[in-house]
Amino acid sequence: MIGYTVSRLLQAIPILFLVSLFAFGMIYLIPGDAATVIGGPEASAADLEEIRQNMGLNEPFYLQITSFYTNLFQGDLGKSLMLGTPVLDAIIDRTPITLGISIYSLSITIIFGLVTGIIAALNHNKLLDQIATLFALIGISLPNFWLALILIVLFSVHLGWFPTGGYVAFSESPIGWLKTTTMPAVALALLQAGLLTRITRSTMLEVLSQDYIRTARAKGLSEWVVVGQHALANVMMPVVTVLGLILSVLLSGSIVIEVIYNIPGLGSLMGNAILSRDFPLVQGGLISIAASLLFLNIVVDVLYFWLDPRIRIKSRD
Amino acid sequence: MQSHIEIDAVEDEPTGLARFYATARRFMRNRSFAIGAVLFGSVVLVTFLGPLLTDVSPNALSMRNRFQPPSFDNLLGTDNLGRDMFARVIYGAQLSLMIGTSVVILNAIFGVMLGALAGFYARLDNILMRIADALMAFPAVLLAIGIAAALGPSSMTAIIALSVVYVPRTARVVRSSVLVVKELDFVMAARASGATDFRIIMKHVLPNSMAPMIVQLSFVFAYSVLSEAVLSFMGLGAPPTVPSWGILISEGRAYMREAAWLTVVPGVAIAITALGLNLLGDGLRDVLDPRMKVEEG
Amino acid sequence: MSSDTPILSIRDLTVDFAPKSGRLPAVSNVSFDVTAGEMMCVVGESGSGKSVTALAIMGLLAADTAISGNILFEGRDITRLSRREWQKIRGRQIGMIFQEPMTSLNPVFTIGRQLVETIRHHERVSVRAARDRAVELLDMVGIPSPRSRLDDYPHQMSGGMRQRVMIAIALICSPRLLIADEPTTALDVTIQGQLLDLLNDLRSETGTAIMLITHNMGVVAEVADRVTVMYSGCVAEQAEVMQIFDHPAHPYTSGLMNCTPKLTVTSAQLNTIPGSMPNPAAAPPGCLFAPRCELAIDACSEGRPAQVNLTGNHSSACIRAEMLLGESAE
Amino acid sequence: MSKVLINVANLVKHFTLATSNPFVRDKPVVRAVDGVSFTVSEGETLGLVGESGCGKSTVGRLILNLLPASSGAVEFDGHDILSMDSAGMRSVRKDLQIIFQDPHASLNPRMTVEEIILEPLYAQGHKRTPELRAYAAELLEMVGLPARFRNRHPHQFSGGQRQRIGIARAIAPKPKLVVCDEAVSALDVSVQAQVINLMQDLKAKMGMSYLFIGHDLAVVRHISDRIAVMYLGRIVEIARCDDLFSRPLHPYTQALMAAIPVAHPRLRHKRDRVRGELPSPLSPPKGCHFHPRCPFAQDICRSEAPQLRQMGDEHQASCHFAEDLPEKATAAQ
Repeated sequence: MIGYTVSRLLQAIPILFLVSLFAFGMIYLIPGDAATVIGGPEASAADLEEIRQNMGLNEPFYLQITSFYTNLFQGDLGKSLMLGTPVLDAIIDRTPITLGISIYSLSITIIFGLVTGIIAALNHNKLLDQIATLFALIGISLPNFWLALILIVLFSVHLGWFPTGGYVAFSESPIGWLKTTTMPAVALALLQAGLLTRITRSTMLEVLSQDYIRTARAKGLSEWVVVGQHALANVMMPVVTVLGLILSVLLSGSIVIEVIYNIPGLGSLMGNAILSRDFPLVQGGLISIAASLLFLNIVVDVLYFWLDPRIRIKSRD
Repeated sequence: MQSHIEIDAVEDEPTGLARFYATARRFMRNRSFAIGAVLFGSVVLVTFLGPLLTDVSPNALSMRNRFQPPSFDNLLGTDNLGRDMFARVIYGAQLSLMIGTSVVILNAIFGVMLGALAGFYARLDNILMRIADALMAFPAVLLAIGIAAALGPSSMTAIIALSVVYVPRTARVVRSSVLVVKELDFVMAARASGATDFRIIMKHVLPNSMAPMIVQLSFVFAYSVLSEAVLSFMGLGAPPTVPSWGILISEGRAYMREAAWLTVVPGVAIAITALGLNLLGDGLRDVLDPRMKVEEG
Repeated sequence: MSSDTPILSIRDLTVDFAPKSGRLPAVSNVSFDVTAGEMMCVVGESGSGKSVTALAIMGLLAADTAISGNILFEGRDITRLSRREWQKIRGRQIGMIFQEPMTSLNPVFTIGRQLVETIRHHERVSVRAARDRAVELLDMVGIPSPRSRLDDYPHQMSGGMRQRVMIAIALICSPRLLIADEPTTALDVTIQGQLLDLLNDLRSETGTAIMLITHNMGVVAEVADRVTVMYSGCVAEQAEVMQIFDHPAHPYTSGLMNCTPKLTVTSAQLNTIPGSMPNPAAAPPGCLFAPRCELAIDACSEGRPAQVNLTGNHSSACIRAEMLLGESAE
Repeated sequence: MSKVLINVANLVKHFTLATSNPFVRDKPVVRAVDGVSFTVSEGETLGLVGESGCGKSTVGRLILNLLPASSGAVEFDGHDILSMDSAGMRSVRKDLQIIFQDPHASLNPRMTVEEIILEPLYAQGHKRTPELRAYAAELLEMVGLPARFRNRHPHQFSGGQRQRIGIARAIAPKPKLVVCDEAVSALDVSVQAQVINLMQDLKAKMGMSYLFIGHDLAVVRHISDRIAVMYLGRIVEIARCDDLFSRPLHPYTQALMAAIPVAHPRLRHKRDRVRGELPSPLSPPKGCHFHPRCPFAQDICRSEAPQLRQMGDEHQASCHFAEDLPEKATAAQ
């Protein structure tokens, strides 16, 4: 178990290196003079020079990359051009907000996705299955930023149930938090719930066709035990492994959703950084988000390793 | 002495046109595929026949006709500058389909090449898959937005950004199916006969690894349409002069109270296109390879 | 040992997965009995309908399968039972073991849990008592140091051991009937022999009747009391085992016996049955075996032959059965 | 005696298992093939029999150089196969062919029957000519399939028919040795007999040698001239067919024979079955691999691995007590 965890962590090192290299290389994608693009059309020659100084663009390439990695190892992701504060501080500042909404959204996803997926599989090819399948399909086909706008029109403009945007911290007012986060969480959950429903359904169908399910029925066990214990235990494992994917999709969505709902989280921070060409912030954000996702994936894999006796016990022998 | 020939007749295989019809019937018998084909087919049809149906230019201003709700003259109403939404949505469709098709073609070329190499040569596998892992460690839209921001807004940018995002995913799908196929006995038989690696990959491995890739490509098409909308909504895709679907939604956003159709119509267009492609993908998966697992992401 | 009252009688069982397609049903008009305490072997090649028949008895076929005919278990027609009542018979009065020992046990539960849950489902006992009983059962089926194996997962055991566990599970309620669907096919020969011995011993100890499904005439010769030969979803021939081997009354039965290589006979050529099982989509009109039969006459392709009672318990679905019997008697 | 076609000497294949733990130095090693030696002469059929996991299929792959051997030598028709460069190996491959067990996985579903059959020739650099196509038709007729089937795809055929196609592919380059890896095991008995007969006919016509790998002793006996019995990566006994059956000199061979079901219910008898199961190839027993299951095992069997010893004309066995075994076996009954 410890050996497995360590080996997974070791495997992550080259990936992390490549991740940071890609983030570093992003600046070199900029066609022409990077400083002009970053500074924008109104920037004066002095402004541009300052940007170049700040980002070390005047240095030779090898110095740029060494100082990038030296700083990275010291936990220094540079200074944000737009905020003027260290990138890491800005990220740490905004993370709890996004984390809260993500957990909210993830709960909706898991409850909805698992239940619909299982119901669909148990009613294979019947009406309920078709309805669930259709909902899942719509979920993965609707643009979520559009849904976010429609939700605002319906529930804020017409019904007035929720504010059109903004954010109230949970510590200030739990009700206010719920009011400001419910629509974003639902808009975010739609896509993942669609994904999870589809994955759960196909996994359940696969499991239900296995020999050991037939054995469980032949033993005379009730259908409830057969499905609720024998099948579910086997369904949960592959479903756990897609959690990493779902989190990644969730963070993808949070950029545009947080911008639309005007929520000061990590997503809108990244969105605004990109729009204002704040490259140190973009680089830092990309690296820290990718690193946390990698880490979460390792946690999920270790969890899977621990859950599945077929893997766990083989490695002990 | 000659051993007995098995008596029962082998089914006759149709040839030429009859074979095409038989295959088409087999595909259309799958409900997902049929509905998906009809949905996506109508989007394509309207996109290319639409300009013949309406002589209105998507950028023709008409300040007297601002915010007209859908009517016989303006099938989908007009926007804040009196431009005809029907014409604008159709031109947006052309852009979406062009970008989607380009991304799919790039995925088909590079995804297959890299996936086949990684799957077939264990030595390359490690390097190629670590690179893919690193690219896939970024959330898809975040990476696309980041690349688009660096390259500057244009349709080409969207194509490149989305290809960088989805090629590693396609390569993974191809790789895993190559890994399975290359262990099958007929590949072993070809090796035992002295076939070169190139011949084995081209004649034996790739033709039998295509099914999951075709399915994957239809999903990539759907994701591209959706992600391109996000890019242009954020102002990172096509320039604002081009009526892309994402830009239409972003423009309509300001008038959601008075003229909801400006936001609803392009959103529905995106949803129908993506739904059609997703259904097509589901159908293809069932018809081409019923044993295949759901591959999302 | 065996009395003559049948505990299971199947009458005109027809199982059709696609009733409207015009394809041959998976099982058509199958009738046979299993009497208490006997070892009844159902033998046939793949596609003969033998496993489908077994699943029909257990009520384990998909809900939308068209089943007609009667399955009488101890005089009660179980096809008429509700889902719940059928569940009470499964596991309690009829046990079943399957061909694939590697996939028939739930991979994420321990052996102990899979035994204990079944024991506690059928009897109201404490977990402790159930575990003791599980140890007893594992011991009975010949698993060494059974108590320490309770906490093992299936993948830690060999195929033969898992099949023993399957037998232990099937025996929990001392069922009146045990259906064993190709229990040794996936196993090596030395293990196959051990398991056949085990099944035979258990039968004489507990008096459980066994319906053993196999494709191997050798297994039939080893253990059967009575034999039902199936071909293409129909019963070709039924008789006592000696009768089948000495006086087969269906050309398929004799063909099946002749084409197995034997250790005692070495000849240059093996006897064969030409051709292969009919395609269910294009079944011949008369006897389904006629196209492969060297003895076929014109009459064979005019309508499906009915079962003909020959001597005693011997019946055959061949219109030339009497002639065949006459020949072998000479 | 005819010329030796292939000489396998002390062939070894160890698989190192991957572990998830990076700190484990000694990764578990499976000794799949552990010092196997045999010869096959021209026109001869050698049966290789054993239970699952004994390494018999690995031996087949090794002598075709489809898997790299860990050590040992394979001399085929004057070539040292294991040390050949890839160009040299390619030219040898036309003389070495293989027939697989699974008729569904062994034919490329995207190719027509003709393409499948001629693939070994195309792989050798032949071009598609009318003569070659006529040859494909001839091959189909030889394996008992009408030539008009040549443009069909594998999925249109039954398992037995597919196996015939696989055989046609194997004999297309007129090989000198064909490895038959459980070639009839997946077939129903009635079809199995047809295919066995076909393989014997073809051998009589074309004069090649077979290495017939199987687990059914009766089938292997029917087709083979000599039989080698494998247990846990080693050959325990090798002899001419009749000799092996009339005078088995290894307790494992005896156990295998005792396990074969009787041919007639009248021959039923209570017998001593071999105890226990195949040990894990990860940790094979010390000494003689068979000692934990052997009824005659002594101390020496637990400590010292017996070597294959010459026990008579073309009869070798690796048992410390091979000389006394026939008496012991009769005494035990």
